[in-house]
Amino acid sequence: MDIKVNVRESEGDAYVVDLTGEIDVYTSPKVKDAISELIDQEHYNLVINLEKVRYIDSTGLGVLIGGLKRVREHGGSVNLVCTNPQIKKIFDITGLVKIFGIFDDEQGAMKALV
Amino acid sequence: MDIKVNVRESEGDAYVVDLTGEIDVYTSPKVKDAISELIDQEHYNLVINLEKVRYIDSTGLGVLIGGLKRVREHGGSVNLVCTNPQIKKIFDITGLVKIFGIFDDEQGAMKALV
Amino acid sequence: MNPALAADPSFGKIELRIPAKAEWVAVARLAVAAVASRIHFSVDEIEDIKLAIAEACTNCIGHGGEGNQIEITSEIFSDEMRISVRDRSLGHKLESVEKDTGFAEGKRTEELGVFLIRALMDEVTYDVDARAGTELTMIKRVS
Amino acid sequence: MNPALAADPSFGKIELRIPAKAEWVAVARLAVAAVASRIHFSVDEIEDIKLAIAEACTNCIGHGGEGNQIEITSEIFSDEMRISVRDRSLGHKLESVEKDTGFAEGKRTEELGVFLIRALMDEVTYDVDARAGTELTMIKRVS
Ligand SMILES: Nc1ncnc2c1ncn2[C@@H]1O[C@H](COP(=O)(O)OP(=O)(O)O)[C@@H](O)[C@H]1O
Ligand SMILES: Nc1ncnc2c1ncn2[C@@H]1O[C@H](COP(=O)(O)OP(=O)(O)O)[C@@H](O)[C@H]1O
Repeated sequence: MDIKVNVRESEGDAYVVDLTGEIDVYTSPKVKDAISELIDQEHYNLVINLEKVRYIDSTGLGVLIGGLKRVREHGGSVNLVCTNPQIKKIFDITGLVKIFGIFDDEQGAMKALV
Repeated sequence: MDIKVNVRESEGDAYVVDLTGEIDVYTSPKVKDAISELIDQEHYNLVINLEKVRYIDSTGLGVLIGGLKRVREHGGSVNLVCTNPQIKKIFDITGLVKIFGIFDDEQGAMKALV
Repeated sequence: MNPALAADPSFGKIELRIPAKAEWVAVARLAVAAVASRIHFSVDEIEDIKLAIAEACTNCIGHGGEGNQIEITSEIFSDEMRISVRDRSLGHKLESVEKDTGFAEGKRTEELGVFLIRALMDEVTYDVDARAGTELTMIKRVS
Repeated sequence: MNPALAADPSFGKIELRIPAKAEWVAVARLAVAAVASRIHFSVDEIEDIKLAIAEACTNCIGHGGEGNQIEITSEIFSDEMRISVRDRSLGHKLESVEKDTGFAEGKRTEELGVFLIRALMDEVTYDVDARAGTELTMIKRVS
């Protein structure tokens, strides 16, 4: 019922945000803050790792979409790592699969950034 | 929120009852039935393995005590395998540690039967 | 499935009342999932129900003023679950999202929530009453 | 701990109503545990609360007649949780068990339940009213 957020630098000025737990109306502000801080620091190539996320709701999706919109304004992108079938299903039925790059592992998501 | 009960014969006419899940007011009748059936079949040396039990309440304890009383009338005994600290604590504070043999593994519980 | 449940079509109601605040939505989600696990839903179906309930509660937050509460009533039948979510706020823009159109870019998060409810549940109806507030009723059937 | 909770001593109530039947006790247990996890209880303390609540609910089952319901009210404060369990049955032999005497052989399961409640919670009071039924109130403090 909580979220852990870990931000780390990766290759080629890209940043990875590791999320662990549940992203809902209560916890998503914490995720939003982490992503906003990266963008404020002019990091526009982000991988958001959802492998350890058990649950995401519309507010969590909204935060991801908001982040994507902001980095795109600077020619950047947000790629997601997602293996949980229930969460993949949410991206499917909302059509957000067409907006985000969604990958099975971090290497794939990193490679597609550059 | 459910219980799985598995009964198997072991050495020297002893029987092992493996329990998996939660033993509460809803699920304990299932445990009681399994133990009663063994006793009705005149098996009086029982090991009840609680290693995979995440939760037990007073009705579960009542079932174990009831089983112990019945086998004792025939010179038998009930030994428990229990490693979960929270469940051990329940046996401690109720004083039931003094009534049951409680062991960290099945070998210990089996040896102490004979 | 528990045969006692199957035998009795009006088996019983579980009611939950939480403050309309973000920190309590997880309680609603877990409680309703616990109710759902009492009939033969798959793990995926229970996840669908959890998300739909959470979206319905999230919609109540920020509307209805200070002290607004969310009342969630779950009712179990032999092959379906009926859940209603009531609060004293009005409307939530529930009409603005259609089930089958897919989710167009530019929609706001709240509409995304309503879209998810419609996509994940089998029947969704709502009732807005100027005095009583909004009641969203959802049905999920065992597949 | 959530600072919003700490700042507000009357933070809010969560109410749950279930039929007084064995299959719904797990819902109460999980819902109350979800509420408890919103302040800084340890995992062990949350297990204590779960068991105490379940015992209180179990005591209501089989009393109070057909259609008896259990109402559970949880209230969170900065460093404690207050939970009351009400039903329309009377008594439950609550007086018969003392906290510190240990558990003598020959007691019945219901007394074992009451013994556990007293052992696991910091304060336990009950109120039996011939018309309204029984209300058991329990307090658990963050250690
Ligand atoms: N399905 C969506 N498609 C595109 N953008 C979306 C969608 N859902 C939310 N957004 C955008 O995500 C961001 C966050 O949404 P929201 O939480 O509604 O914030 P706001 O109310 O500040 O617009 C906003 O930029 C919003 O327009
Ligand atoms: N703490 C205890 N110490 C000894 N025996 C107990 C204890 N709790 C329950 N029992 C016994 O366990 C059995 C099951 O208890 P209970 O569920 O109360 O059944 P009953 O109502 O049929 O006596 C009974 O034999 C009861 O006396």
